[in-house]
Amino acid sequence: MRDISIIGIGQTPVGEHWGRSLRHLAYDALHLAMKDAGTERVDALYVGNMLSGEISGQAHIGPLIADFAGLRGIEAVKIEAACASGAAAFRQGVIGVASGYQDVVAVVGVEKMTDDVGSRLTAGLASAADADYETVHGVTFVALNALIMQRYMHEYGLSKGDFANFSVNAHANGANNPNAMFRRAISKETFMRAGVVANPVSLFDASPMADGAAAAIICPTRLAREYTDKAVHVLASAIATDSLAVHDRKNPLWLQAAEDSAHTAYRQAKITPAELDFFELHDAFTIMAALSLEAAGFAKAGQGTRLAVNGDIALDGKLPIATMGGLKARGHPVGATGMYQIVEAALQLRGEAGKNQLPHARLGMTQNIGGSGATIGTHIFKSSE
Amino acid sequence: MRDISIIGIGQTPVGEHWGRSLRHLAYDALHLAMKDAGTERVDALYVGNMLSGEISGQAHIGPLIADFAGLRGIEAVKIEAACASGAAAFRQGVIGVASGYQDVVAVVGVEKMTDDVGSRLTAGLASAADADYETVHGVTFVALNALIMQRYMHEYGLSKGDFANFSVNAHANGANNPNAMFRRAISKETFMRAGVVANPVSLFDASPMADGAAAAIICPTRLAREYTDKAVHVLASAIATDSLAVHDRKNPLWLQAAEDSAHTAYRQAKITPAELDFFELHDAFTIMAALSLEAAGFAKAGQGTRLAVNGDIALDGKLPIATMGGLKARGHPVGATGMYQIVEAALQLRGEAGKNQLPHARLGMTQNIGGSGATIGTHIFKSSE
Amino acid sequence: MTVEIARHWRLNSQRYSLIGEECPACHYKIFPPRDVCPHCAEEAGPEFHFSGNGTVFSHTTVHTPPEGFEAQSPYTVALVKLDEGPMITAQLTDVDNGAVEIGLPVEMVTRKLAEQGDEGLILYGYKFRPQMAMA
Amino acid sequence: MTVEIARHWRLNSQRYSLIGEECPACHYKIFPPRDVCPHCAEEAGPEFHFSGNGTVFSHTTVHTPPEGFEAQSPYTVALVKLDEGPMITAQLTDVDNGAVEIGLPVEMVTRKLAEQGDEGLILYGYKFRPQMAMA
Ligand SMILES: [Zn+2]
Ligand SMILES: [Zn+2]
Repeated sequence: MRDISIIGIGQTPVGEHWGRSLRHLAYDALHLAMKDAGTERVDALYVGNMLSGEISGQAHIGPLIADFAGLRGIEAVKIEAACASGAAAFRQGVIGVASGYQDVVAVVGVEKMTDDVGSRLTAGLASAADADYETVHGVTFVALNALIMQRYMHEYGLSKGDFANFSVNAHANGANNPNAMFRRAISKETFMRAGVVANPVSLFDASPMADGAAAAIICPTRLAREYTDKAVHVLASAIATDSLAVHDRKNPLWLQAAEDSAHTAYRQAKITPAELDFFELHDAFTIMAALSLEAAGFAKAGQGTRLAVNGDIALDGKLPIATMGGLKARGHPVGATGMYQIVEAALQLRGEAGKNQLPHARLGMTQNIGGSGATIGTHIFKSSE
Repeated sequence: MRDISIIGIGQTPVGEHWGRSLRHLAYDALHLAMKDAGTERVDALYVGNMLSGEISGQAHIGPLIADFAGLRGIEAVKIEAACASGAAAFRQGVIGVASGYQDVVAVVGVEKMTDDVGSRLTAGLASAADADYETVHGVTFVALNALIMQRYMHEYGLSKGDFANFSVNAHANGANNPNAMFRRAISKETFMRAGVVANPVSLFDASPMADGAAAAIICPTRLAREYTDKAVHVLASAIATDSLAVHDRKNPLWLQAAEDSAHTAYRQAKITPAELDFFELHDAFTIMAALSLEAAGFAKAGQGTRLAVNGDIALDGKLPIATMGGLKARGHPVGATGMYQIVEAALQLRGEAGKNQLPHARLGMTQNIGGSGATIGTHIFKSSE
Repeated sequence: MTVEIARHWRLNSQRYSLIGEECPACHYKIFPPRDVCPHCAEEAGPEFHFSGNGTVFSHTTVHTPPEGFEAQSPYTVALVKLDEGPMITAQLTDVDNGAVEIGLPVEMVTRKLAEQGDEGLILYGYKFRPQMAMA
Repeated sequence: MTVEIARHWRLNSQRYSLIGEECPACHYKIFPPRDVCPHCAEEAGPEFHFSGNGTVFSHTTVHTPPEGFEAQSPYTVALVKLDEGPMITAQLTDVDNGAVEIGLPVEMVTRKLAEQGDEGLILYGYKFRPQMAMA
C-alpha cells in the first residue's frame, strides 16, 4: 500500500452564504486547496455531502462540482454517510490513491444548509436516523442526542455543569479562527444560563448548522515533495459502523464504531493514544465529545467529562481538542464537517494555526461521527518534521 | 495493483415490491450474492443508490443495510452518481480491493421507487440534472432525452422506426429473464403504435422505473479460487464525467464521458472493442443505446441505430446488447441498474444466462449512464476459461 | 397517493401491535422484525407478539419538530426497554412532559403519529403511556 | 420562507435578464456565469449582457410534469442556441406546442416558471417566444 500525504488544503468561512450556492462553495474550497498544492489538475474528485438532494433539489453533484471547478471530465463521485460524509469522502480519496488507480486526488466536503426552511431542514437531518423506527416517531437529531445524554447523566451521576468546559473551550478556540462561525469566547455562566433545546441539551451543548466547504489534495508521499515542503502524512484511515437506530445498539451509551475505527487507526499508525498531540473530535453535542474521548481510549466509560473539567482538553492541556473551535464554535456544515476537521489538523501540523498553534504538534487525530454514531471515521496525521 | 474477480452475484426481480422496503431489497440481493460466494463475512460494503433520502426519507443507508444484512460494524458507505450509482459503487469496491485495505468486498445497488407519488418521483429523478439551470425550467429526465433525440434525428435524417429494434431486441431478451419486469416480446408494429411520452420519445423508447437490488462480492483474484471455480475477472474499471447540463456540452449529441471511460477501459483490459462478445449498455432510452454504441467505438456519429436495424445487436448478432432485457425490459431501478448490468454480464460469462446464453461469451462490457451522460462508468469482464 | 402509503402500510402489523420475531437459534426477541438476527446473525424466526409493557430507559421533549409533527409540539419521546428485551423509540402520551422519569413503567397504546405531506396522510402507530395501577 | 427563497433570489440577475460573463482570456461568452471559464479553465471575467436572441436547437413537450409544474402542463421546453454562442435550456411560450421547429428564431421574455412548495413560492425567469417580425 502506498504512503499518502496531504499537499494542499482550503476552506470557506462557515456561516450563512446567501449569495453562494453549493457549487460555488465547493469551488471556493477546492480552488484554495489546489492553489495551496500548486496543481491545476487532479485525477479524481470525491465529494462528501449529505443533503444536496433534499435541500437544494440537486443530486449528481460529483460531475457538477468537477465541471464548475474547471475539471470537466475527471472521475468524480459523491459519498454520503450523514454527518460523517466528510471523513467518508476523505477515506475514499485515500483508498483511491492507495490503489494506484489515482495519483493526485481532490476531496471536498460541502453542505448548503440555508437553501430550505427550518422544518424541512430538521426533517432532512433526521433522515440520518432510522426513518421507519426513529424518525416516524418525531425524533429529531437533537432529540437522539438528548436521549443519550439524559441516560448518561443518570447512569454516571453527572450534572449539566460537568459538560460546560467542552463548550467553553470550543468557543475560546473559535475566537481565534477566522473561518469559525462564532468568534466570541463564552463563560461557564453563559453556558449554564442557556435555554434548553431538548432536555438536557441546552443551546450551548449543541453546535450550529450552517453553510461551508473544506477541501484537501492528496497524493502518494513519494510525489508530495514535488508539490510542497509542508506535506502532512496520512498515517491511518479507518471507518466503522454500528446499527443506525440508537435503540438497536448493544450499549446506547458507548460509541462502538468510534472504538473500532480508532483502534484500527492506532494499529495502522503504530501508535498509542497517549502519543497524540491533539484530537479534533466531533462535538456536535457535548455528550458526543465525552463519548468520543471514552471510545477512543482517553477515559473510561462515564469519565469523559473529567478531561473537560480538569482542563486536559485546553490548548495547553494534555489532549487539546477542538483546537480551532470544533463543531461548537467553528460550526457544523454537516457533510463538510469531517473535511474541516482534517484541514484544521493539517493547519496545526503545518504550524499555521495562528494564535491557536500548539507548541508541539507532530501527531493529530480527527474523528467524524455520522448520525448518532452509526458511521464513524477516524484519521491520524503526522507533520513533515 | 491487484487483479480482482467477482466471486458471487445476486439479484431480486425488478418490479413493484410493495411489501419490501429499501433495506429488505438490499438484503435480498446481498444475501443471494454472499450465499453464491459462500462467505458470511465481508470487509466492506459499498451501496449504490440515488434517491433514498428524497423518496424514503432515509439517508445514511450504508450502516443501515450492513446491519440489516447481519454485517453490523463493517465499513459501509453510500455512493451516489444518479442513474450511474450502481457502476460508481462497483468502481469504489474495485478500488477498495485494489488498494489492499479490503479483501472481500460487497457491492449492492438498490433503489426503492414505489415509496412516493409520481410527481415527486419525477422531481427526484430530475435532480440528476442541473437544478438551477435545467430542472427549474420544468425539464424532466424524459424531456432531456427527448431534446437529444429530437436533434439527433434531425441532424442525421432518422425516423422513429430506426430506433425500433433496440426496443424489440430488449423485449425479446427480457422474455427469458425471470428477473425482468417485462417478460413479453413485442413486435415492431407495437413499437410504432406506442403513445408519445415527450416527442419524439414514445412509450417503447423509454425504460420503466421500478424497485430492485443487485449485488456482487469481489476479492483479489488470487483468493477467488478459495471461494468459487466460476470467478469472473474484472479486466477494467473506469468512470468519466461531463458537464451536468446537456446545454453545457461541447456536443450534446455525443457522450464524451462514454468515450473517455470506454477508452480508459480498453487500455486497462488491453483489448479492442472488436474483441468484445457482448455489451450491456444503458438503454434507458433508445437514443442512449445509439449514443453508447457510437461513443464506445462500435459505430460512427449518427450511425448507432444501424446496428439495431441490421440485427448486429441480437443474441446471434455481431455485438449482442441488453442480453437479459436491458433497462427497457428488465427495468430501470435507477441506482441499482449498474449492478444489474454487472450481474447479468457475470451470468453470461459463467454460462448461466439460461435461454439467452451466448454460445461464445468470454469478454463482456457494461456501461452505466448517470443523468443524461454526466457520469458514465464502464467495466470489462472476462470469464474463467 | 396509494403509492406513498405503501411505505407505511407495509409496517402496519409492527406499528399497531408490536409484532416482532423470536430468533430460532438464540431465542433473542427481535423488534422491529429483521431478516437476520442482530444477536447471532442467523436467519430470523417466527412471529413474536410483545406484551407492550416496558420501562423508560431515557426521555426528552421536542420543541422544534420536523415537518409533519408541528401540531403535536412539544411532545416527549423516549427509549423504552420492553419487558421481553429489546429497546424501541416512541412518543409518550397521556402524561405531563415534566412528569416523566427514567424507570417509569409504561404500556403501549395506538395513537396518531404524524400528518405528512400535501396529501394530508395521517399515520397511526404505537406510543406509550404510564402503566395504569391495576386493582 | 425568506430562507427558501435565497436559493432562487441569488439567481435573479441571470433569470431576469440573461447576465453572464465574457472570459477575459479566450473571449468565450459564458452563460450561466461561472467562476472558471469552461472553455479554457481561466478565471471567468466581467459581466456580459446577452441580447436574448437565439434559435431553437431542439425541443420537446412535457406531458408528465414534476411537482410544481402541474398547472402549465403540457408545455414545450427547448435547447436554445443564443446568438452570442452558449446554449441554454428554457421553456417556449406564446407559441403552439405543435408549431415549434428546429431553427426557429426566438427571443427572451420574462414569465412565471413554477409554483413550488407548501409556501406557494412563485418563481419568475426567462422563457423564449418566436421573434416578432420587425417592420
Ligand atoms: Zn439469534
Ligand atoms: Zn476562456
